[in-house]
Amino acid sequence: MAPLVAGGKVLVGNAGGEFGVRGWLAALDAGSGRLAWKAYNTGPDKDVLIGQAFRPFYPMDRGKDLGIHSWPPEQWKIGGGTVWGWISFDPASNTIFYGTGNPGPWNHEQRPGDNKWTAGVFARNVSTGEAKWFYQTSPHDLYDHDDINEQILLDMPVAGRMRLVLIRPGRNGYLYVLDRQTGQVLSADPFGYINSSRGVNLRSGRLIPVKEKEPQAGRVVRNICPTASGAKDWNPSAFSPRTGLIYIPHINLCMDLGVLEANYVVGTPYLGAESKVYAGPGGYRGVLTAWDPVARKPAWEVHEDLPLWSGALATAGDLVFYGTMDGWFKAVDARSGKLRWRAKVDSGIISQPVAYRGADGREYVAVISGVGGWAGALVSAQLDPRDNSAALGFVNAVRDLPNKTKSGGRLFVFALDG
Amino acid sequence: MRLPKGRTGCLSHPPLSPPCIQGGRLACALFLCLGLTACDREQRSLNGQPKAETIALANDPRDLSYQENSYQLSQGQRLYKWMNCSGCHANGGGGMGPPLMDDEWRYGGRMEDIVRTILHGRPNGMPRFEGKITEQEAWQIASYVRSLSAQQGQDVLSARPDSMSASEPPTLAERGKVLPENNLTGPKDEQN
Amino acid sequence: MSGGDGLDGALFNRLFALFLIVSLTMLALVLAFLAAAWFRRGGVRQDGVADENGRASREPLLRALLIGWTALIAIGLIGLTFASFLTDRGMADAIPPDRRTINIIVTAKQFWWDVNYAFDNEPSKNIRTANELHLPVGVPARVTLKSSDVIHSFWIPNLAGKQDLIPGRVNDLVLLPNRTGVFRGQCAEFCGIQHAHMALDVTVESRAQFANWLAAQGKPAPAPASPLQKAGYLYVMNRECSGCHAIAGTAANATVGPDLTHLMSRRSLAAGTLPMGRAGLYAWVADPQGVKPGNNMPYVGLDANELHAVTAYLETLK
Amino acid sequence: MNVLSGKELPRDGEMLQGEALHARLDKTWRRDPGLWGWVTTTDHKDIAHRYIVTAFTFLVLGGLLSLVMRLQLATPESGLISPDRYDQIFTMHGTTMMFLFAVPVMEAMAVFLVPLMIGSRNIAFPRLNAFSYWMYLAGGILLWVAFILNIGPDAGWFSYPPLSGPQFSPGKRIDIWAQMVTFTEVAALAVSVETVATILKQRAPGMTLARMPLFVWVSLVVSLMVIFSMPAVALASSFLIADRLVGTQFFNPAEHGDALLWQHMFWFFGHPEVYIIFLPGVGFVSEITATFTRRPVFGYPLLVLAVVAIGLLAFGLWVHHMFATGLPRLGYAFYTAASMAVAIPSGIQIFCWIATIWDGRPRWETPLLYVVAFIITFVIGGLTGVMLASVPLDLELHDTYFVVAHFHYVLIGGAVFPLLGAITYWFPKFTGRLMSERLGKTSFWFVFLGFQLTFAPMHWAGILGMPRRVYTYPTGLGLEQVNLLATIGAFVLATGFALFLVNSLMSMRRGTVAGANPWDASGLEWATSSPPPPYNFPHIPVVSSRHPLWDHRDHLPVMTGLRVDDRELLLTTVMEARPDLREPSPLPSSWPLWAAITSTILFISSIFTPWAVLYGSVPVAITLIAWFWPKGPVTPEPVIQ
Repeated sequence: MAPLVAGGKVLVGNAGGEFGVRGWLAALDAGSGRLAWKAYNTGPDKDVLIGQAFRPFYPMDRGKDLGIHSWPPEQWKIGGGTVWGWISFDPASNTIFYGTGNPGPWNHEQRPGDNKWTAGVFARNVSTGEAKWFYQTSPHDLYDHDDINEQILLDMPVAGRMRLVLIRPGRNGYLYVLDRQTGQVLSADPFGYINSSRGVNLRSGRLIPVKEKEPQAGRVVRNICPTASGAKDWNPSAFSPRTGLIYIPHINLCMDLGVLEANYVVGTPYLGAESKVYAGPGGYRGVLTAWDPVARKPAWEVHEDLPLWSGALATAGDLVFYGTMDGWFKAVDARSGKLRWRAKVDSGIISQPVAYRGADGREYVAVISGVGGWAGALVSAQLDPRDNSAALGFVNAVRDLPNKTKSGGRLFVFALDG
Repeated sequence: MRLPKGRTGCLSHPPLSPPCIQGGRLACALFLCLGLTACDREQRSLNGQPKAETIALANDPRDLSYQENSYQLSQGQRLYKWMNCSGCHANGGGGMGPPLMDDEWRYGGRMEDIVRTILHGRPNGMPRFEGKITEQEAWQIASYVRSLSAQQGQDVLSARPDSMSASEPPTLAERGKVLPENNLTGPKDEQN
Repeated sequence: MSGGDGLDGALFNRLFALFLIVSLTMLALVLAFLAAAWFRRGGVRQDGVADENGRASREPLLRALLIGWTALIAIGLIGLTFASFLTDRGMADAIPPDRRTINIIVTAKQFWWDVNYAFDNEPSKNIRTANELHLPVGVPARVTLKSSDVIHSFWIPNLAGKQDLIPGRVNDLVLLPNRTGVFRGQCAEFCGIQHAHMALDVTVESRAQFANWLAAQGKPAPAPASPLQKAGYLYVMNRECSGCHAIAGTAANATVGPDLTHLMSRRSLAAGTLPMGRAGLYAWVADPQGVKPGNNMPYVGLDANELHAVTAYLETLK
Repeated sequence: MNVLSGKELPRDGEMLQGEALHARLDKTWRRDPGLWGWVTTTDHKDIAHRYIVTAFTFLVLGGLLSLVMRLQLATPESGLISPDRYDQIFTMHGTTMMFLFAVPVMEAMAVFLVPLMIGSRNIAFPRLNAFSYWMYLAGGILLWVAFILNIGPDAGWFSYPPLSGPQFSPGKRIDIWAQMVTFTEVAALAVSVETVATILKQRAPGMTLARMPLFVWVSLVVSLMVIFSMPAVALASSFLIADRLVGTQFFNPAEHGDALLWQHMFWFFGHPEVYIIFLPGVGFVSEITATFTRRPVFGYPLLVLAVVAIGLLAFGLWVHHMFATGLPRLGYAFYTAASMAVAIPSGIQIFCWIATIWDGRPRWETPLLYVVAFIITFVIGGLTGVMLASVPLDLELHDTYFVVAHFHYVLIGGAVFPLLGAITYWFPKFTGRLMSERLGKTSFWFVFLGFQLTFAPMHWAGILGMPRRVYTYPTGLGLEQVNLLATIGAFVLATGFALFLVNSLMSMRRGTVAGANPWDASGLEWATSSPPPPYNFPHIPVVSSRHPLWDHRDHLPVMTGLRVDDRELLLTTVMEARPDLREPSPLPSSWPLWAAITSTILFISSIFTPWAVLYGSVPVAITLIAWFWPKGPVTPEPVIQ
């Protein structure tokens, strides 16, 4: 993850949720580099920095040492809950918000319980690290739904009242609107196709799972949507205050998932799952959704053939920039979604575009090309598509990728008025 | 009819096939056709006491007793999952680690090379398994790894494991041999 | 003699006795008739010629007898079918669904039993052990049966009938022991080369003893004390052992092999192959393939010092 | 109707009688001389002989395996044989006994006896008959060579996946087993089709269905059972081999295959299989009892009904092999009832035989002793079978030595004892000589007592908790004595079998020469010389009752008019057996052998590559085309009276 500097602290977390690690977020003093605090995401309350100030909204998150009691013995020590995504800082309340990764191993049968504090979002005092609230989007996560996605801090009307909210399009396919002061879920609406859960119970805060889609050892469960990569992975959305829309680059994929016993050996993957990923209903694999958070529905959608794995960028010129895995860098109209401009770059784009005014006073948009990561490993690491479980099954979803792009790694800078 | 070539038949490899000598020499001679495909390929030596090394340049004598042996291969198949090889290499297609079913071997594709890779690890993520698994297990896994690219005879391979179906059955795969059978030159280390 | 120490066992014994009595009666009738036929001298031929003693055929008598015999068999079978059906119902209904039970998940593997005591509301109290069951007397235990490789069959002759553990399926079985004691369970479906050595030790004890056992099993393993134990600990942690076994309280957390946390509290080693004790430990750790050929614990090739150290450490896992 | 030249063709009857007829028929029907003739023969008796000899060879081999197992189990924790080898041995024992001995030997007896009993000159489809033997032989050799090479199958004769699947049974062991099943299936289906056709169409004039000997009835029912049950296992073994070779997912639960599918398919065959083995015993016992009590079997119609009832019920109770698999409990009750219902027809049969003895004038010679041994043993086995049909009892006793005892009581008691009696009884018909009665009785007592000593203690071992298919058992569970007893018994039993074999070998050379009808029996097979000539009967007999030889002691009526210069059979109508057509019977041919060789190549190479099915079918097709190539006018002709 990229470190975030906030409130005089440099915040860094760890990754490796597939290796049986124990997730944490640490704050280093920006001046001295000394460790200010370190909050684990599993284990006893004192490790998680849960104290008197901790006021979770839902009863399921209240209790002593839930980071131990919601796990089988010893499992919390290797239970994941890493922090490798985005941290948001609210200077007004001196609070940071971040999501925690999936519990490990993927085979959920090996970790009965809610597996606190994984797959949820923490609000912490940035100075002390003390937890303020926590909300778990996927208690006892079944599908590797890390909850590390970005959070968008907005002040917006909800049911007629202005609320300070935190919006996050989650891995599990719901666009959560949380009260960022309390952690209450104000709404949770699906922004992609979901069949593994039936919604979120706003009273208990719990996800309502679909029993038939629950993985079980020794039998592959077919057609689970969204996939392990989520309805949307880490690639961040953009918000335009001009249109009031959130532009969510996400994916439309489903998977077959089989779990098997994971064996913990230090330094090796701790997974216990095999999957095959394929396009969801409609056959397209990527979507750019413009979401109207007030109306709680999409304003428009653009379908992309390949999974959409780049971040989105909204500009004051009412354009939304994003890149595709076959190497198109596109700009669409922020209000209608109509394609305004596109350029082909040498490789697929899975990075986040940025816009800036250069030293020469001109405006530029820059993006790095080069497929890779989970989605593009088939090309970048030359995986073998004859194995449809390669790259945790993702290779199966993008078999055509080698025909459409090649590996790369260049920075492209476009001048806006050039 | 496509019977595999009898590379390691009963008669050609007496040191590895005691039951053939003791019980079935006559039968071996009579039923050569069947015999060629059998015997040490199905020998189930359960105890992993190391066999003595021979001259340095020759192939390791353990080569054939592990790689052309269906029992050792199947144990390797089990260990491949147990020791989490599949976490990075999937069922041969790769993921966090490189694919194993293709014809590219960064550190050599002979049994000895693979065993060395497993036991000593390689840069960029391949952990060192020496001391984590026994040498016998490393050979078994290496045998399975070679089977992912259908390097052994079809009568040694098994079509699929009892898990999610991920790739074409190796018994049906027609793949080129990665290395000649009797490669007496040194390992092709650091080729890539 | 099997049966009798659990609810199912007791019902089994009653039913078996009934079947035995009916069967022996039928057998006695057949033998009596056969003896009568052996010693009777002659009848007739179909052509109606009387035998030398002038006796005529008794065809009508035989017909009447046959009708009686058939009726007797039919009645007997109907009775036995009903008795069997009622017993089966009795076994199924013996435990009311709302009664509190102990939940145990047994996963069969080649060639041992992975036993998990599951507390759904508090997973942190779960207990993992291997090749042994402890049951409180008089409390129903709901056993969930799974297999992670081939088909096995769960059978504790003294307590209940069998139930197969089939990959891809989940079976269950309720045990209701009504007498304390030490029993032996055994895999009853051929599961491969070491099917013979796949036993399960069952201890039925008082509730207090059971509670003590549970509490003891929930504790992590003690730290090694003596230098030899420490050396063994280091070997176990850093070498082959930790790739397959788990010991609570240490970094070893693997699931391929049995959990070793309270190894020494068990009655036997290697699924009933060796009695628990120093001699067994030495034999097993030194050469598992010699003791139980074909099982999945590899021959590691420990040298004498390593063997002493590892065994010394394992002996602390009480 | 007149054929060909219009010249009168040579026929039996008025034109030819006595020695001249014999000579002419012999010339027509005799097989070619020498090895070539032996290989190409289509005489049902020749083929039945080699079938029986081969099956008994497998019996001896399987029996030796059981002795090895008993030696290993004689003491606890014995290290005599390794577990790997033991698994192969018990698998081989079960497979050999079920697939290579019991079913083939019963079929062989039918192949020999049925044409003689119904008064026909040959079996229907005699070349198919020759083919079936070669297939059977190839399957048996495949299995045993594999075993000798230490690649014998090791997953039990039931081969449950996933244990027998590609992951847990590496190598070719199980493929060899599965292909052996295919071989024996082909052989058994071929014989069954022949038997059904022979029985329905070739009965002597006047032999209505109601006058058929009981053994013929049994053969008819058994053949139909084979036709309906064996495809299930052939399909199952093909699924298994496809799973193992080409990666299909029939039995892979992870990919929504089902391990239990195999069990359903296997036992849908496997349970009828037990009756396929046992019912011929019913036939033997009925024939022997009638002959040795000199009284027709009491309750003939009931016995026929009982056989048919068992044949039907056999298909409705396979699930009692699967009570422990966790199927819905209510369904179990049905299978319990169905399994128990089998006891009713069996009980009626037992009664009828004892009644026959009681009401007849028994001669206590060896065959009848085997009948008594059969009754005692089979009743015990049947009663333990009733116990096993009960779900609660089965759940306790299933897969223990109690079951081992049970099915050996049923199979050895119900099928092998009658078979030994039948061999003794029909030995003169096979060889022309009688077996030694003294040696016969000695071997009988060894067999009978040895059997009880071997298998009675196993009931107890099972109740004590000894599971099946274990290569050893621990000390201190009270299993030592019962196992030792069983081992001793096994050797006594083996001695009995050895004496029986010695007796048959010696009697073949030096036994008393038997006439056509040494026992004063009633069936048509005794109406011709011992051993019968290649054409079986000089004239086709005409039947007017169930006991032709007792009714027409001196002069059996015959019908004439069959050609003597060509192999010709008389076809009669299905129900009433009225003469219908004259059908040519095929000449000797080597093509069945070639077809068997090409099929063997196909089957064995398809263990290694699925392409063999494609390429291998070409030579098979060539040999079959050659076999079936039309050779002139062969249409059946109406009977000329």
